[in-house]
Amino acid sequence: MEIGIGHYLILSGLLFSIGFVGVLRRKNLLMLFFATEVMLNAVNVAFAAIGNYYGDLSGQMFAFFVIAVAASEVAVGLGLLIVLYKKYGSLDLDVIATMKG
Amino acid sequence: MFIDPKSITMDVLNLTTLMPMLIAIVGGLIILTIDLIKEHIHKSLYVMLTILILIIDLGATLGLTYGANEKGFFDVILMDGIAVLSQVIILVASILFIPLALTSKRFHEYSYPEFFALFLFMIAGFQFMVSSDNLILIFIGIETASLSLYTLIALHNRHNSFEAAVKYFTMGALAAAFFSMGVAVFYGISGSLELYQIADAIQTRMAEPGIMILLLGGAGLLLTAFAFKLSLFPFHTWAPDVYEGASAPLAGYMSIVPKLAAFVVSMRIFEMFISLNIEWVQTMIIALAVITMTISNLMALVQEDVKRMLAYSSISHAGFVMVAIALATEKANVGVFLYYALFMFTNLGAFAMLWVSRHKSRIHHARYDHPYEKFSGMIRIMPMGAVVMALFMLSLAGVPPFSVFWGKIYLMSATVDAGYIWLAIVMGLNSALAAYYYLKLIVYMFLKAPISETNQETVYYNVSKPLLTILGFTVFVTVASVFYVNPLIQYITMMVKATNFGM
Amino acid sequence: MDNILSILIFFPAIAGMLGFVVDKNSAKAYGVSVAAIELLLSLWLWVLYDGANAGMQFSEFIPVISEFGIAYNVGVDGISIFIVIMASLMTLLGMISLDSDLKKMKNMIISLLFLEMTMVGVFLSLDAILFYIFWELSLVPMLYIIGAWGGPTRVYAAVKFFLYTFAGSLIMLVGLLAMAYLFQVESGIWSFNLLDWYTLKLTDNEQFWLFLAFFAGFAIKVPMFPFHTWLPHAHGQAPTIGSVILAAVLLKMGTYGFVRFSLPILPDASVEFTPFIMALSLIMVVYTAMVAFAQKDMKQVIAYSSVSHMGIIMIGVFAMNAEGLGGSVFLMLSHGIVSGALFFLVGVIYERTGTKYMSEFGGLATVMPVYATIFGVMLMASVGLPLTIGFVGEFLVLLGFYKVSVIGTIIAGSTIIIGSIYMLALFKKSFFGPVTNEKNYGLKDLNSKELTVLIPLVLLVVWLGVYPKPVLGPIDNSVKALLVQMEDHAQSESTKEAIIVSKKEVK
Amino acid sequence: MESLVYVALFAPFVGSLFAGLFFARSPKTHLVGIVASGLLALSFIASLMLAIHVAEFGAVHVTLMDWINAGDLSIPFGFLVDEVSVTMMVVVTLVSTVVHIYSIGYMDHDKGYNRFFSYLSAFVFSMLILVMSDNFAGLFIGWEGVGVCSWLLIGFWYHKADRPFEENPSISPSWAANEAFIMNRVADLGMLVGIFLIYWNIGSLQYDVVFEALPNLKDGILVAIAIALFIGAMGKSAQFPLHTWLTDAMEGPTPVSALIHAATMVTAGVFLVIRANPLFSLDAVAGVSFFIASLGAFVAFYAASMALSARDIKRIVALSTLSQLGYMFAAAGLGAYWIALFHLAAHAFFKALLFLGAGNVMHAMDDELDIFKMGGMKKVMRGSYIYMGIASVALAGLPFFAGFYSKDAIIETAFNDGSFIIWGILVITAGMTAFYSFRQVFFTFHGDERYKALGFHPHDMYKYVLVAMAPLAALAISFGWFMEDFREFITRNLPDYEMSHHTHHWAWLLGLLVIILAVTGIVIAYKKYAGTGKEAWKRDEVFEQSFIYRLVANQYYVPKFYDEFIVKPYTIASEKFWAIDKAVVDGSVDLIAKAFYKSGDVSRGMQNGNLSSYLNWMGAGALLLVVAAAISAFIG
Repeated sequence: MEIGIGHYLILSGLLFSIGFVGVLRRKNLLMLFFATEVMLNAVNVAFAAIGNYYGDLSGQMFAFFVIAVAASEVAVGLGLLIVLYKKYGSLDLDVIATMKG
Repeated sequence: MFIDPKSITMDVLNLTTLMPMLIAIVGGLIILTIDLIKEHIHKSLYVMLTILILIIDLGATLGLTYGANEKGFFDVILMDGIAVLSQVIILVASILFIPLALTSKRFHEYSYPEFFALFLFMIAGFQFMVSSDNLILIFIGIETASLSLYTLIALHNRHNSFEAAVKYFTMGALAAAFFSMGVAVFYGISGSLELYQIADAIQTRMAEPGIMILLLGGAGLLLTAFAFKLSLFPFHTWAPDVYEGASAPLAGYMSIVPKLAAFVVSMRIFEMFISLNIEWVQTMIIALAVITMTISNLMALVQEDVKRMLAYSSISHAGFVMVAIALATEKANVGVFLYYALFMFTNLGAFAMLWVSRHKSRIHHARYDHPYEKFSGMIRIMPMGAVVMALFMLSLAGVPPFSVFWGKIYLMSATVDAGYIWLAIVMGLNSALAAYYYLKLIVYMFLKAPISETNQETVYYNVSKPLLTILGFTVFVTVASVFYVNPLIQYITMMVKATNFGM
Repeated sequence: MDNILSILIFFPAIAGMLGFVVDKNSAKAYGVSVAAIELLLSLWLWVLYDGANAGMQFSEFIPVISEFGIAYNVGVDGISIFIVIMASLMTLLGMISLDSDLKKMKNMIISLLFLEMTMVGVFLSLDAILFYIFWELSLVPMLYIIGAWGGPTRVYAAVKFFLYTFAGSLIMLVGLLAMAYLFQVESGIWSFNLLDWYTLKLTDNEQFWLFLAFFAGFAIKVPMFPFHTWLPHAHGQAPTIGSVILAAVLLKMGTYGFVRFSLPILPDASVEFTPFIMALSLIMVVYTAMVAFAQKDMKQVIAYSSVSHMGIIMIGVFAMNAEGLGGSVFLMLSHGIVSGALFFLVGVIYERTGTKYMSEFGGLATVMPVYATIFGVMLMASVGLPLTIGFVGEFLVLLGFYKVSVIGTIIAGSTIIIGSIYMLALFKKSFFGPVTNEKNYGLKDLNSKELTVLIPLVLLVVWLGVYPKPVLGPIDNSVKALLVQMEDHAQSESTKEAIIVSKKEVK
Repeated sequence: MESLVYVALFAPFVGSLFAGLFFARSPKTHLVGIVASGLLALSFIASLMLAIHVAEFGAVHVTLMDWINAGDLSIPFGFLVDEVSVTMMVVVTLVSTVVHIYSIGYMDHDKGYNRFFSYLSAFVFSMLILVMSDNFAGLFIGWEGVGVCSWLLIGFWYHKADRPFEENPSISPSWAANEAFIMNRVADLGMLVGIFLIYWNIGSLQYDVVFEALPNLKDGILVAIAIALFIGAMGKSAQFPLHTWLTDAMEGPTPVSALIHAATMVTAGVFLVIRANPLFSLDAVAGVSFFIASLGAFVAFYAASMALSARDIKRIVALSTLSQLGYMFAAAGLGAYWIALFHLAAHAFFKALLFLGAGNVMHAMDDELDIFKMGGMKKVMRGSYIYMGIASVALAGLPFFAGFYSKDAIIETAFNDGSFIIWGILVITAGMTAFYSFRQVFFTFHGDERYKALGFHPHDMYKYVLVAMAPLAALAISFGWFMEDFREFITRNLPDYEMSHHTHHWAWLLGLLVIILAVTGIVIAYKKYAGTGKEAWKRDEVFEQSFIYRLVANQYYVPKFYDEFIVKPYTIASEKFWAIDKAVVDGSVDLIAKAFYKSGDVSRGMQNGNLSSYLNWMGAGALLLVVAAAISAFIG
């Protein structure tokens, strides 16, 4: 059978949902970051596919920007993550919950 | 959509439209290079430098011709009325914010020039955000601003600030994912990332079967992303913690500038839907707005910490303004800017008061920096301070004739005009509800005795001339609002009129 | 001297700001002199005022927010002028009555001066938003006065007072905005000018809802049953001066609002709502009077009694004829003077003994004859004895309301019975009989300060009781004009019938 | 003449101010009493001159100034001196002059001396306003004014403590004062309603205008007005059921009782009816008038019956006053206004005299009131004895004394009117009157000297006081002789009342019957109470235990009834309302506030600080939005 846009979109949808569930379920900060990355990449798949479908470049452009953004997010995120680990000695979200109410 | 690569000329690029952002970015770079050349320069230099850069930026922004919805830089930048207007407000807020770095006590973040560089980059980000109807640029703007903001928060260098930063960051990431997915959906529908083209596409394809689910789904995703930015219930959960973790001035800043930027974007996006009469969006936004202002007011009632209370209060203010997006009338849009223009001074002032009383060690409470007890009997210790703070509180509560009142009635009036009487009444009652926790602080300051002599130094521990200047200015603007509200309204109306929302 | 009204409004405010620099030992003297000047100014206004002219006088109009139709717009007519004079008089007397070693005297003086500005402002505003501004601002100084100098649960009382009225007035604000919108739809321009609004003809439905919105704001301020419960708390906790101003002036804002806004702007709705208002007012009159009878605390008796009297004022407002309406405006004054004086008197004994409980007293007439005499005079005025100020208003209100409902009048008229019941009971418990509490043997009679406060009030009570004409005349003129305006503004025939325009010539 | 009117009116006022303003706080000085009395005398003379003037040239009508002008209502301070009002003026000023002089002696030892005179003169002033005013509002001023003065004067000895009802039916002066005031207020409400009715149906409150317009009104309105006004009259004139305050009012000093609660104020109600005779004589309100007459007759009997057993010397006189007021209303109700007015005047004289006599006795007995403790005092108090004798004879209605003519005329009227029940009651009452008044006299002045045992040393009043009482005595004897002149004078203003020929024929027989009854009454009284030694009166315990005796002695339990069924329920209701006010009305407000606060506490729970739950909230929100989107998309 021939792989059409529909399949890509379904794939992206699946990835997005997986990432989303990961975000909701994971208690470890690192895993959360991975999950969000997965979601963003799902978006990339969608953009690439749609851009190709329309024969329009801005989709791919968006994908590139997303990748860039994701990269910088990782940079910032990991930085924070390290500091946090120093302070708390753990990346478990239940530990990092001093502010409440 | 693209111009033929071989025939790019400067005037087609129309770089003037790009000027403001460039100024901010270059300014940031300059600061960094200065640091490279000579280290450990006193923060005051950087502060002044930043202010100067911002002033230039402001000048450049004001210089722009907003009339003709100029497009520039491969037509991704759109300099229309609200773009210029929001940039002006953002820059003014920033100019007010930066001098708060000049405290009498040293604070960790200000010793790094990076702080100021990042700050300028953030501003550039916001400026991109507001001055484009290209979703890519909006996305980049959001991310640039947010990432810098996360870092600025973290720079405060306390347990809380890191925790705050992480919470904000993670949820921000999720929001970004939602946003981009939403964009993807509309890209799928329209094959374009330009709002006006998307609008046209929707217009034409509206009738198609099954398209509605896509439309609404996409709208839902975008709404989630912006509800997060605007801290609408139930996407607000980050706000109180982040405000608490961030330094007082930054918290105040966050309650204004990022929100305003987000409002401008949501104006562009959601009012597009509404003007395509997709009621669903309107209904959802109204629901969110009402729930937000009510719940956050209720939560604010029970806070023990003034800063946290103010956090909740600014959430409810955001909910209050969100109504305007749902109305999508010109008056409502004017109301948004008016509200924030007035709210800016009062709220910054209030947070500045907290900043003044910021103490290295937490004397009054194990966890909080600014519990109510800290301010009890302030009228005895620091009479003017108490009066000033009281004025800010009254203004926030919407007691006339202080600044926020005018914003409130303008928005309520817009609501009434749109025929949502019940909504106006809800807004009114919410203000009454909110009055309780503002009064609570006034009661502490005026009607209670100082709990201990420790108050003596703590309430103005951090005071310095620049801070007092800012306070004086903000309180003056708050009180004298009645005299400049009219020109302000005229200016804003003119700007808003000069805008056509992506259509 | 065309801008005398602005002077009246802002003079106290400016004086209040300057007050910050006055030395705290001379604060009281400063306050008294400022208030005295203000009183003279207001009396001068009366001199300049043309009683024969029923319309607005000394009007000033300065656009402030022209985009939104908000203007600084003031004016005075027969209905408002005397309330203004009373406000300044009460402020002056209140300042005099202050006990000179009061703590934080300076703050008290300053807040009183600002309060005076807001009070005068409310009654002179002809712009809805201006009115609203002063209306809300008046809460702030009062909050401080109750909260800072009040009794044990002062904070609770003060905050309750603030929030209750604030909530109500925000609903009123929505009403005002809706009103402005309707006017804009009608005429194409934004305006909050009352005189513009008077010309607007609204449908029954619009009037209905607007009336309710206004009602929310005014009724809580009056305070009408069942929104009255903030009042006993406020009075119970407030210092004497607070209670005096509250009872004498602040409550009048509510009834004044009904006269200025509800009646002329919404004539049909006003008529339509008369039975409803009547029901509430009658409950107010009888129920609160009985509650007053049950009180143990002298001040609470007077607090509840003033609620009961406000009920009479309310039915007068809705009598829809010159007798009733004019009577109720006059009654606003007399109630202000009398209840103010009564609160002063309670304050006197409270200052001496530190208690307000009637069980602590008894036989005061023996130890403090002059005090007892003045109290007696005020008591008689409060139960509406002819030739005292209390009678004129009450008589006219009941007379006027008779046209609306006979049964209603008889029930309301029972105030002269139950009113005398609780008042005489109070008097008997605390003044008659042998001196039961030996602590009271040593009580000093009124001193010169207290006499300077009370004698003028006694004179007023008698003068306006015997010869009310100078006050009643202008009131009557403006009220007649108001009714004429209402009648030709009214839509339905039934309304026109309900409104009785006096047959005499209206200037 | 105007000046005379003002002199008559304001002289007492000046006296009152003189006493009240200048001497309120200074120790007692006879100057006050003398000045006040002098001014009263002046007022009396002025009134007399006015009377003569009126007799010659007719009524005088003056307007002082405007009082209330609102809407279409305009009330002036206008005074009308015509036959009716001038009669009242003369009576009032005369009696009060005497009472003033009397008080100089009577209040001699009281430290409230000056205050007393200022109150007393103030009362006279208000009374004069009441009778002289030319409109109903003015009447109401006086009406309330006398009410307040009576409040002040009943409660004159405010310092006395309350005593339980059993010891003293009128618990304390202050209590009695409040009772009187409040009970009168009840009636005043009726009067106000009457005034409103008049205003809205006629548009004025001036007597002349009103009486002019009355015939054009609908019957229903007329009846309503009549009833309303009469309710007012019932209060002031203490007609059943608003009568209890009068006997309690005896707590006041005796001169007060003499002046206010016998001669003047209590007759205001009668005066009102007489004043409004154009109304009450209309056929439309015949029913009301007849009710007035019947009620009068009933009260006459009712009060007399209570007087039979009373022991309190002042209460006896008070009750007889009540009963005489009944007579007056009977006459007025039957349309014999001039006779009513004549009896009013006559009664004023002899009843004042009687009271003052009683006052002397009390003064002698150190304020002892119980006649059982007196007796045989005629030796020590000859003057008072004679005076009280005269007064009682007049009251009993023996021939050639004032009471005889007036009362006989009233009884005759009843007969003439053909309402024989009223007639019968009045005749019987006449007998009872004679009995109880002489019972009192004999108890006090005849029989054993019971007071000796109790260690009293009575002595008679000062000479000048006794002299001052002389005019009253003279009039009590002789007033009746001028009946015809009076009739001729008064009927220029009031409708004359012609006895039918038939009545004339029986007149002498009726008179005889009354006299016989009266004499029998006196004889019985003499037999029972006047004896000394072994015929001396003994208390009849058995009889005092009998139901009928206790019923009467307890004023038919009416005060008890009021206490049980009005005062107590009202108090309880008030307490309940207060509880409701706090718990429900205020409670609900606080409840709302609490609810908000509580819900704040609850919703605060979502802010648990845990990032992953925050993310879950966000996710939930997102899902919710998308689901809502899907749903609304499918709905369309």
